[in-house]
Amino acid sequence: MSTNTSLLQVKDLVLSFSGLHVIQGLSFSVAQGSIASLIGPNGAGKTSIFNCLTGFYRPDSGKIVFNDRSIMRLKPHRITRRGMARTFQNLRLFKSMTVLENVMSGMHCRSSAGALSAILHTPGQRKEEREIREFCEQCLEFVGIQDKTDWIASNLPYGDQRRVEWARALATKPRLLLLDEPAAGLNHTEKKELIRLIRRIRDELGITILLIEHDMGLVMQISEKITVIDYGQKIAEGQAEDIQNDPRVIEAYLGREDEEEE
Amino acid sequence: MSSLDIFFQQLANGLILGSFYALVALGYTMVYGIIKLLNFAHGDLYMCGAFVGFLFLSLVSGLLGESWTGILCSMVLSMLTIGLLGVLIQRVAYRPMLSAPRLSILITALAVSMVLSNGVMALTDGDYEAFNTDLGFEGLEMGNVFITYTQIVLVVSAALLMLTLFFFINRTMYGKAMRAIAIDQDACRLMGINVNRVIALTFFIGSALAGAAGVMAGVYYGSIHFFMGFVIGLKAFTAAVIGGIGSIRGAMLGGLALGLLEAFGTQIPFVGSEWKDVFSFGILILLLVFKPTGLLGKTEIERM
Amino acid sequence: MAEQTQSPRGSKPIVQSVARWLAPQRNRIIVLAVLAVVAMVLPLAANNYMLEVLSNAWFYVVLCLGLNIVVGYAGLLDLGYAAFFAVGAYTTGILTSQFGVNFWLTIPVAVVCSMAAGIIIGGPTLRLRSDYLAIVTLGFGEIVRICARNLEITGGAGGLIGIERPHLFGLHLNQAIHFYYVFLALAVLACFCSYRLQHSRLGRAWQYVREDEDAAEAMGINRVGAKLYAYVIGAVFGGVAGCFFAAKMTAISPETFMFQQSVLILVGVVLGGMGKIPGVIIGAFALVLFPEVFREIGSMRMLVFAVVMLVIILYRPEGIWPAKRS
Amino acid sequence: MKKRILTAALGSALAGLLFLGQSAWAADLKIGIMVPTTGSEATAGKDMENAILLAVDEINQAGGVLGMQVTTMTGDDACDPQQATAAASKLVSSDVTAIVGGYCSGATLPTLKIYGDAGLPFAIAAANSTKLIDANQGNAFLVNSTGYDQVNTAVELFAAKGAKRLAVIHQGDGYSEDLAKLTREKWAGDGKEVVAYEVVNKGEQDHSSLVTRIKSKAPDAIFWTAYYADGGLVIKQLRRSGYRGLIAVGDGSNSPKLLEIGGKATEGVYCFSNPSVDYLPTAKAFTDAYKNKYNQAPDAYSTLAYDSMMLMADAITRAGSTEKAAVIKALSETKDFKGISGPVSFTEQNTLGHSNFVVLIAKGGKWVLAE
Repeated sequence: MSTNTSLLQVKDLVLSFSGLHVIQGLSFSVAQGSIASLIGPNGAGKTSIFNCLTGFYRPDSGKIVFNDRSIMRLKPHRITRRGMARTFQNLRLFKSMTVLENVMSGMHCRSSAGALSAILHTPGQRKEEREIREFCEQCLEFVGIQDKTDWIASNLPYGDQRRVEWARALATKPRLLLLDEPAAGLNHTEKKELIRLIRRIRDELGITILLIEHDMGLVMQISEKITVIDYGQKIAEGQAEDIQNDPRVIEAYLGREDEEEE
Repeated sequence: MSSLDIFFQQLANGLILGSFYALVALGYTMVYGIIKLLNFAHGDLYMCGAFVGFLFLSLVSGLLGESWTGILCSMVLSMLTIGLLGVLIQRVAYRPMLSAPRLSILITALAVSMVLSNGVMALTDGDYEAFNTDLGFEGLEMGNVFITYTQIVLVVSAALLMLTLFFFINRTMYGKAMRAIAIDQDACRLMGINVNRVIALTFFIGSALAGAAGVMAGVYYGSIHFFMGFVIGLKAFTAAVIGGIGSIRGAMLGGLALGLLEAFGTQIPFVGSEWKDVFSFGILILLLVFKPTGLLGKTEIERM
Repeated sequence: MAEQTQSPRGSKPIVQSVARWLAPQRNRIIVLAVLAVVAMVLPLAANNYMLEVLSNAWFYVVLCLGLNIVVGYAGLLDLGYAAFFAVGAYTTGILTSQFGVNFWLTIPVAVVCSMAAGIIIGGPTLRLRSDYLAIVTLGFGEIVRICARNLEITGGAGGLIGIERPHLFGLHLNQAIHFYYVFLALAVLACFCSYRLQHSRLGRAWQYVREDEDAAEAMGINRVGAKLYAYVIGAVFGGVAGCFFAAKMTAISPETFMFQQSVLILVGVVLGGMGKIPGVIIGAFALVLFPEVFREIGSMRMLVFAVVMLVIILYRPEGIWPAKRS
Repeated sequence: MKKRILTAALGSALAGLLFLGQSAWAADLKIGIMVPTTGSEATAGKDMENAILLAVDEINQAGGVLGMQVTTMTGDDACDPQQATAAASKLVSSDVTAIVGGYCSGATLPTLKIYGDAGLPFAIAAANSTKLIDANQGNAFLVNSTGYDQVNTAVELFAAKGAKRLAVIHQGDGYSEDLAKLTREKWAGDGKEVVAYEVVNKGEQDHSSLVTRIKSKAPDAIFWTAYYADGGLVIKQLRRSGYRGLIAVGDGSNSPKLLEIGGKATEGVYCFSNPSVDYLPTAKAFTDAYKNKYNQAPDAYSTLAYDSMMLMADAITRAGSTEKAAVIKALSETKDFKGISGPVSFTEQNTLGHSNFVVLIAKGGKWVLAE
């Protein structure tokens, strides 16, 4: 597979809420098989971009092309079916369900059994259930929590809950995985594991990755391309070292980040 | 009657009916605005208001007579009682459920409604009570259009109540607190607003208005029974949605709009009165499907 | 429901211990077998009154299980469920009494009609938020009832009379005991279907949507589609129950399908415990037996019933039947 | 242990049901009373029950029927079809000899099948929808005149008062719709015009827009075929709007409550009524006995309920046995049985042989016989 063709292209994206422009003519692309990052100060509109990409917000204008087809104005579940999966900034697990059941939600769009076959337990339905279960167990094994399949999700420690979210996203068999601040709330060792996991997802499963992250170290370490946005506009784009040295980024982004930390 | 006469008579009918709807709709909209609860029991508070007013009127009628003085006095007492009943319901049934899922609190409201209507049914043996007053049928006659003084007084008092509420919401600290809580409860708590007290006050005002409407209905129509809150509760909710639920002005506007719609709806040729309710429910459903924010409501953006 | 089910307050020790004892599969099968035998032989010892009451209870089990799919599984508050029940009852009533169609042939027609009703009602409205949905379903329920009352074909306000009672393998079903077994069989079928659905891909989808609509949507689940599916299946349960209701009563009128009927069915679902089959069965039985047993207290009984319901919701929001834990 | 609790619970529930169902005494004659004692029509139902129990007292004091003392058992139909079938099955399984009662036509209708299958003689005291005639299996007898008779009486009155344009309003339930439909057919059949045919929703209070609509059609007479509670409101609003023509109400509105709710507006309103205590010279003794026993005045359907019970006792005596078929035969052979509401004979359809309707008028807050 070639790494030069882009899997996702965003062109002139505009989003506004009752007159307030959140995204103003943003364009960027993500190459097939790459690990890309979106960064920017708080309130720059990063999560809004994710919500536009995954269909939760309806952009005013612009173009979003995924896998050579427009996904503008598609419903979120259709976009997932096309092969784009996401995780949430603040975990959105199905809290009272088991870990396995949580992950099985991802397989929903890759299976098809209906009411009648469920009631009759047709052979096809039983085979499908078995496949769902097996694939989900593989996903859990991949993220490393195969020993907790029967836990209730809300009883897991935070780090494990994150893993469940990843496994759940992987279970949708995506081509592009959007990670919304995957390192938030993780400690140093967990972050290291996260980096390894992200690389494995790309290398072993061939899934392209786009992430939003605050942890600069992590972003610089794994991203092959970084897009910097502020006030809903792109202010810089390139590889880690280019970004680090870009005066506009330092001014608009790092400066303010320091202020915040005081 | 000429068709112009019919038009004006139906206009008057619609405005009178609409002011009842508006009064009850205000309670729905205030409660919904502040805690996002669809208070199914609101129509029953209206019903309780009518019964309490009936009780007070028969108590004070010896002293004050069954005319306007007596009615006004019993209406004030009924508003107080129903207001307190509303606060009690909020305290006992809704406050513990505020953090529970939407579905549970809706069902709680439904249960409260059942308790109220069945309670009154048990007390009254399910009977209709005649709410008799000394008010006559005298009124203004303009050609074929006829409006009684009672009707005029009722519409004016409804308007006064609504105006008072409007100033209260817009000009006082409590009113500001109410609007603030509707936007962000946690922030208000952090700002030192006694959220529970403001919510209780909202329930008090909303319920008192329903109580007032109940007494007015009793006086005007002359008969009360335990089931009278159901239909009006439903209609008032429709009115609140038409106006945009959560909006005070919307509830007033929606109430009048629904009253007029129903009045003129009866005149639609070839469609008998038996389809009247299909007509108003149809409007409600179409509105919810195509413009859930109503006439004056604001679009909410859900944060992910 | 998650926060609620964890709370121990108000849970009676006896219920808990029964539930704990029921946890192993073996014990559950024993109880099921005992209950099945009791349900089967009960009519032999019962008089007509008891049979009437018990078949009514099984009938409400079917209705409550149907509504449970909508409310309990998919988490949608439906206040107009009687509409589907009405669609089934009127389909059978009209076809048998006015066109002389065989009762058994009316069932598939009723299924199609109630599915259509489910799609018509659910299609445009299921995108709405839960509290709006409650009102819209209420409105639709009333519209269906008013149509039944106004139309010529439904017999107007007087309703339909002279609905034929069906034959089954040459046996004319016209005794109370026959209908006891008919409704028992329907209830068992409803339990079976509910169980299978709950533990299927579809059942999980409903649960995802109920717990977190946005996350479910992000996982590729068509939120509106899943809800519509629940709505339509719930409608079919109600429709089929309606067919047999019409056959048993032989006369139906719009008064049976008032808002209060919808509320009653909902109360059964909530009382026993939304989403839990044994809970819903207990709820339906409580619904029917409570007023019969407390007939003596007259007009107070609905009040007592309402208060009990309120107390249960406040102190035991998960219903009489305890939630599963792990 | 747990299992014992479970079985104990099941057992006691069963025992409770059995206990409720069975309470038969031997050597007595047991009559089932089916009336609504709860629900919206409970007042009328209790009044009927009182009248029947009064009749039973008198029968027992006079030595009973065929030497047996009469006992009763009441089934509450709550004016609801579903509850009515349960109540009817309860009565059937309690081995009653006959059934007396029936107030709401809608609730009585499905019970005809149950009593019919059991072959029980059934004297329907008040319910009188024409649908009951079609559903009757031959065992039920309508002691009250049916809708057909009432329509004839009504149409005669309207014609006598010179009305040409009639408006009919009902309430969307089986009974009042039936009456309204029959009136419309009859009136139109006589070549006159029905200018408005409307429905009022039960429980709604504001009918002003409907009133305006009706008034704009300029009817000479308005016929309200439904019940008193909403009837009072409709009449009040009609008069308030300035309508001055004739208003008449059906027997469902025959209650002092209508006058109370409608107040002054009801003055001069006509009402078609089954013969009730106040207008029956023969009922003096009954009224006194009723007042004496219950400390309240008897209501509209008490005499019919009383007559039905007396008729049933008479039929059993004439049959000379409690055998159901014999009692049914004796009932059908009833010839001018002297009830306090008038003589009772039955047609081939088991309906009352002649119309028993009287015309009342509201005067000074009271119903009195009209000329």
